[in-house]
Amino acid sequence: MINPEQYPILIVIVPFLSAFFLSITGCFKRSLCRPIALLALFGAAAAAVGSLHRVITTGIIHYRLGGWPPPFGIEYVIDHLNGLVLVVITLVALLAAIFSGKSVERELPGKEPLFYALFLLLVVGLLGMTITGDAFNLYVLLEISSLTAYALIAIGQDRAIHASFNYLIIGTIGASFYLLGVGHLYIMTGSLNMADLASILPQLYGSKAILTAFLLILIGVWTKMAFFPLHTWLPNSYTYAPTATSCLVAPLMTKVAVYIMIRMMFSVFTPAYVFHHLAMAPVVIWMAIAAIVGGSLLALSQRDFKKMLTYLIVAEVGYMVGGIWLANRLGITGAILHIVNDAFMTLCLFLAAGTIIHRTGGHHFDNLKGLFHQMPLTMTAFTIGALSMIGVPPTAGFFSKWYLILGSIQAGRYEFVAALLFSSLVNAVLFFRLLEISYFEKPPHQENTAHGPVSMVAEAPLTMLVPLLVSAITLIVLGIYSGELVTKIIQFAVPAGI
Amino acid sequence: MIWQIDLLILTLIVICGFCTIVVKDLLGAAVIFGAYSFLMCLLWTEMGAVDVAFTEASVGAGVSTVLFFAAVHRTTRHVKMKPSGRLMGKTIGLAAAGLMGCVLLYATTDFPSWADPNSPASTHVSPRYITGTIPDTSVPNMVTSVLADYRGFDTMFETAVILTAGLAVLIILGQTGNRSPLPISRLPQGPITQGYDDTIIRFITRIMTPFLQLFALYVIAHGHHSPGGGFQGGVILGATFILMSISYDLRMVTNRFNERTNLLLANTGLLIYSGIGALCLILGANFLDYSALAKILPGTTTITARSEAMLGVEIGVALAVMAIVILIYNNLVSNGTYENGL
Amino acid sequence: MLEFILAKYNYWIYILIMMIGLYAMLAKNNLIKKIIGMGIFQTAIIIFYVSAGAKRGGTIPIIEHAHGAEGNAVDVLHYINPLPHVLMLTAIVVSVGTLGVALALALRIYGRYNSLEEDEILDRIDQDETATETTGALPTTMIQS
Amino acid sequence: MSDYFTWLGVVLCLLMLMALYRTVIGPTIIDRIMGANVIGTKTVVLLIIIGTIFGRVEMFVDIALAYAMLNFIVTIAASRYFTHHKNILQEGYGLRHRPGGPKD
Repeated sequence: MINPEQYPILIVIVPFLSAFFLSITGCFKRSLCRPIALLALFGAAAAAVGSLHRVITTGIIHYRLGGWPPPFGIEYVIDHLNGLVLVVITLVALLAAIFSGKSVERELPGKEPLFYALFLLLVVGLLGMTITGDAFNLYVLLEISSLTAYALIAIGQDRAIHASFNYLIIGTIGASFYLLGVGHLYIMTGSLNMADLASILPQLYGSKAILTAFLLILIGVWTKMAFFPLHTWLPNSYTYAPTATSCLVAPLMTKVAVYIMIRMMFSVFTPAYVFHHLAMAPVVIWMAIAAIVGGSLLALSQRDFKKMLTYLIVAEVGYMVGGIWLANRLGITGAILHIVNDAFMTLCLFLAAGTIIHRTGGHHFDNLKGLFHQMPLTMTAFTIGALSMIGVPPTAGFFSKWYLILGSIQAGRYEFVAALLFSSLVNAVLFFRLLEISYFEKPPHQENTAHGPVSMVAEAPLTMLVPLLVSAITLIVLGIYSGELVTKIIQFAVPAGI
Repeated sequence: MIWQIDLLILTLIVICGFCTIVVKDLLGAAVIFGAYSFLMCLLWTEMGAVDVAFTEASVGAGVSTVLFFAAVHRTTRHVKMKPSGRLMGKTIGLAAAGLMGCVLLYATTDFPSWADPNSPASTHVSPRYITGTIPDTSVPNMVTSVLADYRGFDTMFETAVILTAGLAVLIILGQTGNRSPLPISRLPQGPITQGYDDTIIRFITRIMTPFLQLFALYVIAHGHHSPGGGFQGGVILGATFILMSISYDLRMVTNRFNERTNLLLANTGLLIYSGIGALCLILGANFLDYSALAKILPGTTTITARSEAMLGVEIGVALAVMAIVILIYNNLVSNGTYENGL
Repeated sequence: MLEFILAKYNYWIYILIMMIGLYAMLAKNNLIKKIIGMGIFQTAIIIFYVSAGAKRGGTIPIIEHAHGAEGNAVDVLHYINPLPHVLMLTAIVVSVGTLGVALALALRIYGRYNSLEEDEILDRIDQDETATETTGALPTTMIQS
Repeated sequence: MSDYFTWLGVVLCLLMLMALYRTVIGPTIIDRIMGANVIGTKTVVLLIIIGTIFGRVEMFVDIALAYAMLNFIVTIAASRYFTHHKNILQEGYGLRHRPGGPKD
């Protein structure tokens, strides 16, 4: 039996080793790939839940890789914040992997071994970025997750290759800025370990190089999370990616980037430096407002529901960034809660979209016509996701939005409240339009045969339906237990001194 | 560091970099970019970063330039000129570059002077590596010991990056053309198709290749005592196969290293690396804590076990890197079909 | 004067090279040029790190035979800081990986749109989209090589 | 002695400037390949000279060897391109775009 001490490394190592094992097996027997991937993700999820449990009961976990003490070796640190994010990542990845079976078979025939190996490596990248306590280690894993994402997006249809190329160029700029920021920290302090940096930095807060380092890291991470003026790569790449890819990438990539921003702002730098010394919070909040309003408006102009969802991601990133920069407890709690909720919301919506695409073959609004009668369960799940996105209680989306609004009122940022309400309104318009099309309009895929009109669209296969329904139920469960989540975990994740 | 050479080479590098993006011929740009990498290699050497220089010499100057040639061979050499076009893009580019330049320049005023022995970077963490490498790991080359031991975890993922790149190239280019579903295990065995009889080149290649491969093995094994190691050795091994494929035919290499073999080798390499780490886990220590291996390696102490494990790790890295370099080159040069090479 | 230039020259040059790279990545029309710009951009960061690790009077970071062995202490000032070198080995390997993927993408784009120029590709994408929207037919420029 | 090698290095760098001029200006691709090759060769020498200045040549020989070999591969690959594409002497691939440019 494995010692619970070793859980942190298992979260990363199990999918990592399995990726190579899977790749080797794939050379001989292709059908074994999916079971291996599922098993690996299940193992990682179990280890992540175990670690979170240990964090809640015994406190922060430190794990020394290679047995070297922290500033010299690499260290894994799990606290309440990233313990939670790790659980979210592994669960979302597991659901997405269960879902992806049929769509990979259809969209990428013959490429299952490569696809699942890259899928696992992408998850490893995301997990490793979340768990690590070393600024440079984060960069390496950032590159792993980015490279896999470029490849997994490029194999989609239509303009996916070009979108992926753009993503590669902009993503490389972002990652390089991050690396350069870490370099600035290194040249001024001589350390790469986050905790060590945090202990040295306070003496250097007046330094121009440290300010530049902070800006560079911030811009790098913003590029990766598609924060408003830097979002241009996101919509096309997520829209034209294969279904299985977008179900994994859309819920997780931006959220992990938001997590990295929180980690950098509060664990490497301090809230005092970020909020009081720099006084750039108003600017960032206005940018977040621009993201929310811009994302919503752009979503409104789409006639393609997958693309519409991608613009909503841009708006949601604005929620989280704005919430963090409100610089009070309620706002940050709301933002962290929204990382969890939004991951599942996006997952639910993208899984539903994936199911619809699988059955109808397109992602235009016209494809939705009459689907409520043909795929009732799928559309119910889609409705729950939509309600959560709008922020209707008791779904999860309501509670994080509630915290965000309370936080912005407390901070006196009424313009942010207005942006949040505006975005909810736009979401309501968007989703009710979709639901209207799918409920009232006549399906186009009917053929009049001798036996009367026969629908060509049926309910999704079970492997797709189960993860979809699970994610929809999760949204309600998260909504009901959001109080618990906040008091048990998130309130410890908010940094002291706010 | 040697400041006179430093100043000159940096100036040359700027000229090269500028001309690379100005020149109107993609092949020419690739050649100048190759020269740029040559100069980079000199710059690292002059600043004492011998391992970086070695990697740049093999990866930057060698393989990546050849990859550019392969890509230009498969696409076009010609850059279209539009005198009035893309004003918007140019403005954005200039503005972004200018803004970034100003911010970075602003930061440099606070930097410690170049090559200052008392700078924080040289006094905080690194002394431990310099003084500790022999007592902790018995490896004289401290870059190797930091790479494979103190920060061995980074290196594992770095190798994974290379593997990821290989898989990515396969999955991206695997779609083009009419080739059988992956992985290709057997290609049509046939005579060498290209009709160019480069007797001198082929003769030289035939003589050189065994020596080069021997040299690569030396680089892998001797990385503890001199610059070099798994990456550099692996790239040189891969480059010898690229050399064969250029001077003979692509078929000559793919007959020996088909896609399946390459994938197997690369994954085995990474399994060796992470397997050594996992072995430490099974033996009761933390992941990658090589000292635990002293229990099963005969005749080692906890210190020399680290040195031995590093060698194992380097071999894994070399296998993976070699296979992936061959894989990427083969796919790029034939546009994913393995039909004709450069 | 020379002192001042020497103290900062490496950092100025890395900024200049980085600006060239960034400009090429954002403003160049040709995809291969963009990729070359990416290579230049990444090497600039490597210059920065390696410059941070340089040490006056230091030799290369491999212990000489007389040092370390037989209980001789190792003089920290005698050797260059090895940590940036290790980090940059990683960065070089990452950059060659990115390069491979980028070139593969460029090949696929060329295979499909028969051009490496960004604006022509965008034009062709637009043509494809209008073609599919108006007639529902398959894109005309779908050239699979 | 170390000074002597340093200035030797400087002179080689300056000589490299001439090769670089050919590489950059062209006008044909063969000029560029030759120029890059000369830079490569000079680099091999400079590597050894830098090794001498550091006083530890034995550590630099490996790099120089690997370097010389990879330089060879690059040159061969560049030349090999022209067994497939016969447009060595075509005008219009210089620094400036010339009217009546290349037809690939």
